[in-house]
Amino acid sequence: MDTLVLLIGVISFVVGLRVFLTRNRVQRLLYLCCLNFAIAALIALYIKSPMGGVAAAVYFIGSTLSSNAIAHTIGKVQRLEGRG
Amino acid sequence: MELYNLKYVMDALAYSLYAFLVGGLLLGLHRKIVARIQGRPGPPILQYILHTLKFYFKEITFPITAGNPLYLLIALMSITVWMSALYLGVVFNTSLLILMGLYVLQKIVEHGCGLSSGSPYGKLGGVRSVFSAAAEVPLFTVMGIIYLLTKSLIIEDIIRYQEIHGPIIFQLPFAAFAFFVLLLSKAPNSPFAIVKDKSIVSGYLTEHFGILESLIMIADGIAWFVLLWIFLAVFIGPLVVSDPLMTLLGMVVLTSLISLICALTPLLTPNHSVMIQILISALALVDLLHRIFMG
Amino acid sequence: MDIVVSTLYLGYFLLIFGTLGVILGPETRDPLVRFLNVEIPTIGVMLIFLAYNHTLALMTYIAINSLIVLVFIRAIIRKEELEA
Amino acid sequence: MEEVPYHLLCCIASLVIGGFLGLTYSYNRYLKPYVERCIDRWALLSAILGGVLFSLPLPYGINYPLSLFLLGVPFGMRPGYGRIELITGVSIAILGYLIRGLIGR
Amino acid sequence: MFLNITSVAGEFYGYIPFGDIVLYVTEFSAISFVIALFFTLVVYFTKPEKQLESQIGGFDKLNYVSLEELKIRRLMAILCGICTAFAMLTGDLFNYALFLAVIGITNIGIVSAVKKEWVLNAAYYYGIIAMISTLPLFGGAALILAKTGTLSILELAGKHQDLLFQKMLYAAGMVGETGVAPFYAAKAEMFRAPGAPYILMIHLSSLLIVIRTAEILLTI
Amino acid sequence: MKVEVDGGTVEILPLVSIFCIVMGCIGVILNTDYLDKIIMLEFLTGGLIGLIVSFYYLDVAILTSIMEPVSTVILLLGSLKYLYLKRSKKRYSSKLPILVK
Amino acid sequence: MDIGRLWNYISRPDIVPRLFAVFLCLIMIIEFFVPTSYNEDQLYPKYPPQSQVFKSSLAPYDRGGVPLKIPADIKTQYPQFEPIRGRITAYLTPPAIWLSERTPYFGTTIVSTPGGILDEILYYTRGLDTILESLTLLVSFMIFSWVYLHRD
Amino acid sequence: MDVVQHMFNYSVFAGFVVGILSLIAIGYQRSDIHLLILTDVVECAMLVIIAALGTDLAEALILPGLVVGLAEFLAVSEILIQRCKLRKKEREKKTPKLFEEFLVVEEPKVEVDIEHPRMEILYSASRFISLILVIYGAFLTGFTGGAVMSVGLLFYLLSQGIVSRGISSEDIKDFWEAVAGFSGIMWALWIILGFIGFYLFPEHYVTFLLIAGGALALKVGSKLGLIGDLKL
Repeated sequence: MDTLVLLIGVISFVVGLRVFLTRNRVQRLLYLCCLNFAIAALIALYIKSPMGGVAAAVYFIGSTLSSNAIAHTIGKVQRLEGRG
Repeated sequence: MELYNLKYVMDALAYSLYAFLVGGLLLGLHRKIVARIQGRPGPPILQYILHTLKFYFKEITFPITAGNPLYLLIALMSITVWMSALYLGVVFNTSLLILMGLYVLQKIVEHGCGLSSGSPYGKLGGVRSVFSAAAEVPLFTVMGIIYLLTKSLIIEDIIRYQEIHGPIIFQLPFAAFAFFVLLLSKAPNSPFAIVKDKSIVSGYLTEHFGILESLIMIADGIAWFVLLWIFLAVFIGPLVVSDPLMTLLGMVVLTSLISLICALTPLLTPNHSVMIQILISALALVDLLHRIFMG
Repeated sequence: MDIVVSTLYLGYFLLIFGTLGVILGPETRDPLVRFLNVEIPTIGVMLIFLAYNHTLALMTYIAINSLIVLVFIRAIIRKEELEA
Repeated sequence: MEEVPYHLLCCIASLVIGGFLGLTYSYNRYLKPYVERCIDRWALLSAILGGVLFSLPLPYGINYPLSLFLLGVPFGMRPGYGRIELITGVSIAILGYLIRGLIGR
Repeated sequence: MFLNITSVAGEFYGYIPFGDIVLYVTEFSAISFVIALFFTLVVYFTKPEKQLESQIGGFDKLNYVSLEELKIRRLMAILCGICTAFAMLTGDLFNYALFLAVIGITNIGIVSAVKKEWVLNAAYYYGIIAMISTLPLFGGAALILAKTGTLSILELAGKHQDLLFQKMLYAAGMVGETGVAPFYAAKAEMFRAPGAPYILMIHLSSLLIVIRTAEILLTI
Repeated sequence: MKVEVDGGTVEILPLVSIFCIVMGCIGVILNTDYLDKIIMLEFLTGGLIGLIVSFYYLDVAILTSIMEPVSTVILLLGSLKYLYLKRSKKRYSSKLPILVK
Repeated sequence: MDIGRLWNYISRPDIVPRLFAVFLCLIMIIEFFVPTSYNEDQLYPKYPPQSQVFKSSLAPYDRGGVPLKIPADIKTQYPQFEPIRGRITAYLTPPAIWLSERTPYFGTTIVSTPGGILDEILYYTRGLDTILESLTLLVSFMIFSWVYLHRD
Repeated sequence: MDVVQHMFNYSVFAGFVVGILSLIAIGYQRSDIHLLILTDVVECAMLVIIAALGTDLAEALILPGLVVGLAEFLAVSEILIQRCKLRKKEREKKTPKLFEEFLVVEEPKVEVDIEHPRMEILYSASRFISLILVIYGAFLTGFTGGAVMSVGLLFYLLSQGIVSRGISSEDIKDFWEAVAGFSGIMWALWIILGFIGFYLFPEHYVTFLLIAGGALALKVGSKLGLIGDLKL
């Protein structure tokens, strides 16, 4: 169990650094998604109760929705810039 | 019992008549002195009272632009304000704070007077009266300083304090000066009398005529009496206030002093007038803080 | 370190750093950039609420923050639209 | 609680009434708007009378209102008029007051 | 306990408790309360004035206040008056600060319905000042609470604590909220808006508040 | 659940959250593009929610994670509109060109 | 220095907020160096942060008392004016009771479903504050909607 | 030593630092909108100073401060917009720029209006999210509940407006006034029944508690939710 948490923690650290350092916007969004996934997992593992699972699920859904919205907007902006 | 009540009413009316007559004569004296200094003969000293009586018997109409009943009520309010200031302050010796409240109300009356008539001149006068509301700021610092010294704002206590410790004016010369500037700002033709500047016709009084103007003038007379009385009571104390004749003498001296200043100084523009008063209040504030820190 | 105290310090950091960012940050002449920077002090405030266990206030603040976002964004956009 | 100074009220009221009287009188009598060094007989008489009356001890202190009333006549006259009369009257009053003070009340 | 209050504001007449917030009536606050309510009534009954505006090369025109505008402005003025009246009575620092906030926003409301650019400009700047001054007002109240453990003026009047700097902060908040000189410009500009009785209410509220704040600062 | 570091216990979730918050904070300020800023803000909010969870207030965390997309969407729509407005604005030069065309 | 020009300058509305900000800033800088002190004897005290987690299902807001039976003991300014002091704090609605038996993580929700210490403060002991607060909201919303709807 | 007491000075200092910094920034700021944005930071400083008390009373004081701040932003921002509009109208009355057609360096052609197809959250998730928020807000009651509920309503109205299925602009006025009137009635209800009732009939406190909480939530929620109807 401990190793799993530790692993996820390390992954999230690495991914967080990547989010911070990457120049490309689309890639950055990808890493953000990954990070959200890791945090959701950490939440589920941190609270050892069904409620923890619910919270993790809600967080995951919410972050996915907003990532989707951001992705959509990125496309929109690219089109705008391409034409303008 | 009922007779007693009647006596109180008589007393009250008599006192306000007295205050009006004294205030009116003093304002006439003020005008006369200013005129003499400027090399004009000037009107008789009775002129202020004469004016009041003259307006009292003139007929009145309401301008089409006026916002009634504020237009009508504001004149009554003016006289109410100063009569209550007379009773509360001079007769009952209550808190200085209440008197300041009533003084502040005077500003409201001026403002409302100007605004309710709908005349552009009146409006200008009213707005200037709002500007000059800044004159109250020195007042509060003065109050703070007095409170620090006497530990009370009730006029009775302040007079009692002075019986023991002598006049406050020697202990708080700066506060007395700041208060004196307030008196100055109320006097016509003073450098701070932006409300009554001749460039805006009669200022807030432009559209108030007939009996309404006379009421306001009566109130002004009482106001002058009350303000001088407060100055004498708070800063010079029982030496002057305990004897009515001495009070009268003190008022004449103060009025002469003020008219001397008024005659010799130019009128300031509105915001400069405000800023000078603010400067004085800032100095008073520094005085206050200094007193707080020095204990 | 205790989680409460560390959260408090984190909140101070966010507040002060965020305020500096709002004032001096890069390209803050653009109102939208400046407004996005304002989000950081607000999150700092949230962290301080959290550390003091003012959870109801925290909840209200989170909810009200999204209203404030809408109001501000609208003001910025309309201003930009109306100013030639 | 302050008492109403009724005696002062009487004095001032009589001064003002005297002033009105003087004003009406001078308006009826003279037409020129402003004249210096012109002495009116009746005003002078009233002023001197007032000045003398000021220090005469009448019962109930009634002398003060009466004398102020008489002094008020030159006091209230048109600008320029009644100046010398007033000064005369007031100086007589002060003189009388001082003398009375010296002699003893 | 009440010595400090009676020496500043005159006789102490009584109090109205609402839980922890106790309204108290002194000579001063009773008079101001009545005045504020009286003006509110006057404002309610007064029709707005019709300002005459002179035109170049034409007839002068009267500036009417339309009925819809009148309604909202009158409502705001009445709310402002009632809040001013109760701010005179309240015996709690934080509650007083909230009263100031309400009065500030109603003051903006009184002029916000006027569709003139300079009036709205002044209202906007005044609004900014009012918002900034929530920091010293609420912050000052919170610091006083932290130092003394109470917000009630009646309690604070009995204690003798050195609250000078907290009071300064509180006073600065009041200065901003009421537009005392030298910060009078935005508010004075608002006074030029047409509609007499409503504008009067702005002035009345700010002046009464200034005096009341002086009273509170001297009392605690 | 807990990792032993130098004798004390450190939990991973708060650590990650704090890391996210600090990084996100710096990122939001240093990036100048709107979308980059919003992405970093998302990053920051993730950290905030993690911290709330590590305080064991799950209801607040759930609510925050529901509301987070709302404010993100508002920000996105706003920035999109803003960009559009900026692009569709006429630009004037100060000099009058010699009457070409 | 031309002081008249300066005075004219600061009487412009657009200068005033900035001027006020600078003034306030000076006061706050003075305040910054004045030591602040914290009186331990506070009203409505709270338990130290995070001390209630897992001990009570009402996590940060458990102030004692039994619903509908024993009022909670809270420290108010004027207990003599508050006959039902502590009852609102101790009160829980049936759904809240149901929820509190299920999970220890939902304290905030449970407590804010009418009842709890904050509702007692906001509605009862300091209710006048809440009236004003909602009045502010009402007034500003009126202003907002009037300006918005009459924008032509 | 208690954490709260220990950290009080630090928190107040942080609040002061933020306040001082933002006030300095306001001091040299010239643009109106920046002034407004920086004022938000000042509000943050205020909240921190109050929160530093760390008692229940502090929390009860934060909520008014929060709402007052929001309310003033609402009113002032709208006044700013209105002023800009009036200013623009005034400017348009004047003649257009001299030789405007020659001075334009680039006249951008952005012919597409922004439409939002496939922004998934606006289509599929909007109703679900707002439903959850409104129900949860109703469950919470009080200010918090009102705020949560209003976010739900706001998001619903916003998304419906964006995907152009919102309320038509003709009956927006009626709708608006109806909701505002409802909220006013709720406010009166909470004052009369909620606040006064506690003092008059202390034995029925449970009823008044429920009325107060519910009415306040409905009032705040309905009113603030209307903001979502604004078009961006």
